[in-house]
Amino acid sequence: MTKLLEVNNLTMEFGGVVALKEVNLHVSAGEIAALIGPNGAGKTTVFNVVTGYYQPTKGDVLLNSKSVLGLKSNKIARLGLARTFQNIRLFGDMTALENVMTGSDSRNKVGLVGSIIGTSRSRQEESLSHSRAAELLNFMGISHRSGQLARNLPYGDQRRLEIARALALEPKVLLLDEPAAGFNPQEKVELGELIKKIRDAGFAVLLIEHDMSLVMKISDRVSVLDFGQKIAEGTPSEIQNNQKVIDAYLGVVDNAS
Amino acid sequence: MSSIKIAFSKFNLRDSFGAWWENATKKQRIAFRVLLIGFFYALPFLDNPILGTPETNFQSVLFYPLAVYVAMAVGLNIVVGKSGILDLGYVAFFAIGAYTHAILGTFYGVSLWFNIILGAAFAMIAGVILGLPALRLRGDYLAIITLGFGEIVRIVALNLEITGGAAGIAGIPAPPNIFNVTFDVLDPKPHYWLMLTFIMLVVWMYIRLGKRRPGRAWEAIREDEDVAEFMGVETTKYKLWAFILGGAIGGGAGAIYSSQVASILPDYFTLNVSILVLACVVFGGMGNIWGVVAGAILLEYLPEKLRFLSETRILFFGLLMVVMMNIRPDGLFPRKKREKVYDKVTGQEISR
Amino acid sequence: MLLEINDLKVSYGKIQAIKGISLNIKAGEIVTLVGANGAGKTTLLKTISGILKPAAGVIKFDGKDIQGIAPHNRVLEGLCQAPEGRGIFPGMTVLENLEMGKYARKDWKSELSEDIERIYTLFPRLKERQSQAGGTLSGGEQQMLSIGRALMSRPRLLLLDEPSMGLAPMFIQQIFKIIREIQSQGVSILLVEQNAAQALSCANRAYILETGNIVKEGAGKDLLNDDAIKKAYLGTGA
Amino acid sequence: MDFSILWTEFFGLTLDGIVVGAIYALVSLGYTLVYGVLRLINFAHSEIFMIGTFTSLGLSIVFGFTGLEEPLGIVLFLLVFLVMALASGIVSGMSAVLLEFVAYRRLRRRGASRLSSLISAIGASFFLVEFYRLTTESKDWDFPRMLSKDPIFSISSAYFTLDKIIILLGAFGLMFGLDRIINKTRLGRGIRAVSQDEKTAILMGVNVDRVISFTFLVGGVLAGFASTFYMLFYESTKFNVGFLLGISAFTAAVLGGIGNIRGALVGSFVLGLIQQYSSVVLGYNWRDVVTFVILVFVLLFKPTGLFGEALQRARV
Repeated sequence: MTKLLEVNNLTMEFGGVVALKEVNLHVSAGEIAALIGPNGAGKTTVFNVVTGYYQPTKGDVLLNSKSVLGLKSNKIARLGLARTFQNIRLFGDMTALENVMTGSDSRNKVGLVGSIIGTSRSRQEESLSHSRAAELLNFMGISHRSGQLARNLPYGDQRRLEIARALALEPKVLLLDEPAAGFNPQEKVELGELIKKIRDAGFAVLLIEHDMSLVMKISDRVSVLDFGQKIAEGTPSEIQNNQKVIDAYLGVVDNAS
Repeated sequence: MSSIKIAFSKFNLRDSFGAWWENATKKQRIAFRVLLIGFFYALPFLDNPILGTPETNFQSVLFYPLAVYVAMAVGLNIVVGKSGILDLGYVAFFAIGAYTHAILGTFYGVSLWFNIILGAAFAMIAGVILGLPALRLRGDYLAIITLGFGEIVRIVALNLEITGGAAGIAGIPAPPNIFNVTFDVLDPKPHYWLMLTFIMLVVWMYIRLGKRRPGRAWEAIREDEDVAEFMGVETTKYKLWAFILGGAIGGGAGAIYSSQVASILPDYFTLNVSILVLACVVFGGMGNIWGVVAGAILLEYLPEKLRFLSETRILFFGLLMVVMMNIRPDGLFPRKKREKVYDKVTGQEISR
Repeated sequence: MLLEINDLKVSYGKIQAIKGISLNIKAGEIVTLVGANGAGKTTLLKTISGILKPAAGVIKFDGKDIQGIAPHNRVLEGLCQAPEGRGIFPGMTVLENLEMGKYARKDWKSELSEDIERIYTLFPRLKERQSQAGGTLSGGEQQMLSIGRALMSRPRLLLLDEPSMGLAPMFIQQIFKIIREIQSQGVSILLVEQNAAQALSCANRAYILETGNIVKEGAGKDLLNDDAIKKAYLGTGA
Repeated sequence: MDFSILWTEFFGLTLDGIVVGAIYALVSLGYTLVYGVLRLINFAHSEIFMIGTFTSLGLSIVFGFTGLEEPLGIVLFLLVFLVMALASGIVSGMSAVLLEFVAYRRLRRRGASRLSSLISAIGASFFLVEFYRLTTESKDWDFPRMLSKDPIFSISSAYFTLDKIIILLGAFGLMFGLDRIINKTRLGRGIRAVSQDEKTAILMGVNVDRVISFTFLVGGVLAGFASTFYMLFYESTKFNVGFLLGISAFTAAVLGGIGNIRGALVGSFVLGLIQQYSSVVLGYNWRDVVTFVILVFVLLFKPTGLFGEALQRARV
């Protein structure tokens, strides 16, 4: 399997505090990879480095075998890395459809003058963006929300809209940051199905999630971070029986008890 | 205080008009547009005790400050309202346009028709020079830098020979006649019509942009710049576009202005102008073009109409900006946050 | 009853983070609240400290409803928190950070050196570092400072939010030893932890939280081997 | 460009640069302190300074010193000057507190955007300038010469006059006082705590509203004292006196790293010197352009200033 996203020996320090230490990760085509770990283990930091928001202290990030280090976030996004956010960050005053269309901005080429004049190319791009966005909303099961303002959407649909917006970039790898946060068990099951559907549509997924039952059910491969270091990697069942992982989550009982 | 607040929040002309507009037929809409545009072109002839300004020449008020400030407010709205970039030096672009026509028109005989375009072009160049580095900065730092830029342009005009120093440039030519209409210092009507045409062109452009790619990108940047960047939106490029487009509009307006007033001096281009334009945008409703136009008309017309206001108007504008931000931060006519209906397949908006 | 919480509900916008929690703490107890990320633990502490406003429910401290008391005045009532992420003032020295613990009192300078000595006895490491800037301390030292600073206010109830987070195992053991020592000095403790094993073995009583609800309650050591714990953390498959 | 004057006048320019820098420093501290606690550029701070100059001027009129021909004796002068400085400090301080209450507090409580707060600040600034323009009839107002400006001694071209010495001593005294307030008093600690970590500060019992009011008070008082020094040195004021001085002081704060007290002091003296040197080299007319260009360059190449912002905020 081709590795779409590779993270090699990634180290990230903030003013002397080591947030990530020589982390190696990868996401291959057609898989759902999960990144788990206790609070403060550095999971979101991985996303922020990979998407170019932070410059790592050491290490490299490869997308399609090419380094994306030092590129601006928008450039990395264009190259095929789209993300969602732990605490939903939609454009609240724009409609759901407009939110998704923002995600497809990078696929358009028409400039300022072309937009003013309304050249045929501009019209083509616009109508394609519109229909693509409508299609994606449909894919995520929220086409009935297309005209509503993002801020007025119910919580679960906001999460779905965030994913739709990211998919509009047609990414190689989709980064999901705790997509199930705040969901009830039923919604989590539905989300799991949706993520599988996204994978089957040809997007590789890297998932940060705390809900273990969800992670274990849908992931092809799980990596575990603790103290900014990768302590384990394997199939869901391997991870669940890995003593290091259990210790990381539940803590070690010392002889004092 | 709270009763004032309630009264304020209940007053929403846009909504009731918007409801009418939503239900209007195509013919009704065209008729409304024609009537409105006709009304504005006919305004100079409607100098009567109700509309007219008793102590100043109504026709000349229509050009300056009314039309001039509407044009600038519409331009600044793209920057501040639509994209959320706080520009406190907008007057710089206006001044660049004004001096372009003053210098090229007076000393080199270039016609205003070229100078409007050249003024806009020079303003855009200045916008690129300032914007490329400055637009990377955080909002409040950017505000101070633009303020500095506005002052630098004025001080440079004050100290250069070609700009005539503090005395400025006089005898700036008006354009030659077209269709038997004489452009002249004494008769402000033709310049008013010219500025009105310029405004309509700009508004038309703005509406088209708003519905398309740049408009969406600007809104996304205003709402959350980081996220826009993560979504592949080239935020720096779009901010620069907004900045230079706003600048070009200021430059064009400046060229027309200098042609009408026939003489300009650096004192016309102080920070006050930038702030007054900003007040128009904020008062009307950042990001809503009709709100901004209405805001500029109200703020520039009332002081002329109510004589007692004109001496103290900046005082009131300052107060107004504080009160507005505290009570109605989105302005009197906030930008529309209305829901839309889209076709399920094409995703095109369906008008009701 | 030192702290009594009744049917508390807290929301962030549209997400209900706490869906009706009731719990209590008796004077002298260590009570721990364990659960996976996103279960609502930190939200609960923030609500007790007054940083967040509850949508419904009552919080009584020492029999008194504290809803009307401004967050900054709750320290004077005897409630003090060592927040998640430690909340060290990075530009203040260790000593100044400790002194901030007494800020709530107008007479903060009285008995200041006694209080500081008390903290230094508990954390000798802090004394060595007393004139160093808080931001330059290691994670474990910052955690000590955060707890020490909260103790400066002489609280009756100490709220600890994930004191073991991001610490090396050696430090974690030390921190829990100190927590027990603080209890022995008569301070009650509400301990929010992800490190369930440590927290449960150290606490008198425990509540297990899952997505905003209490799913289990009992003596700390009894819950240690309960399946509910594994389920709350590792999912149903475990 | 004329560099020869720069060499002949070097010591004189340096002395004046330090004196002007001392005045900037007192004003820039106000920007920096408020930025520290609110993350907001207090746009109206320059007007707080302007109010101070008119307070000093008003007192000189009340005392009947208008058109004074003979300077006062040193003891009487010091007494009068102290009263003026205190009065200006109090008036400016109270104005700053009131400003925060009217223009910022509601917005802060509602968590309004920075743009809204900044526009409110600009509005407040314009209101104050216009109010003073209308009430002072847009005139230049002269401040009487209450003190002889004959040099006491000189080092090369640097003529030490009594006013310069008083300003330097006074400014350094105030800076020392501020240092004590910030580092030793309870509210001073509160200012530092809020600017470093507001949430934890609340948990420690810091009343953030009160600390913010106190920050404005301190900044305002310093600006008030600075305004009296300014009047002593320049002997004239006008409704728009705050604008350029405010820009200079703000530039100085940014130069040193806004939010950073030490940075504001260093930035002020550096800027004061640069302005003095450049005004003889390029001509006085270009002095303000130089200030702006410095501001632009600092922001572009070192956005957090020479010493860095006191606190870097993490995002996302």
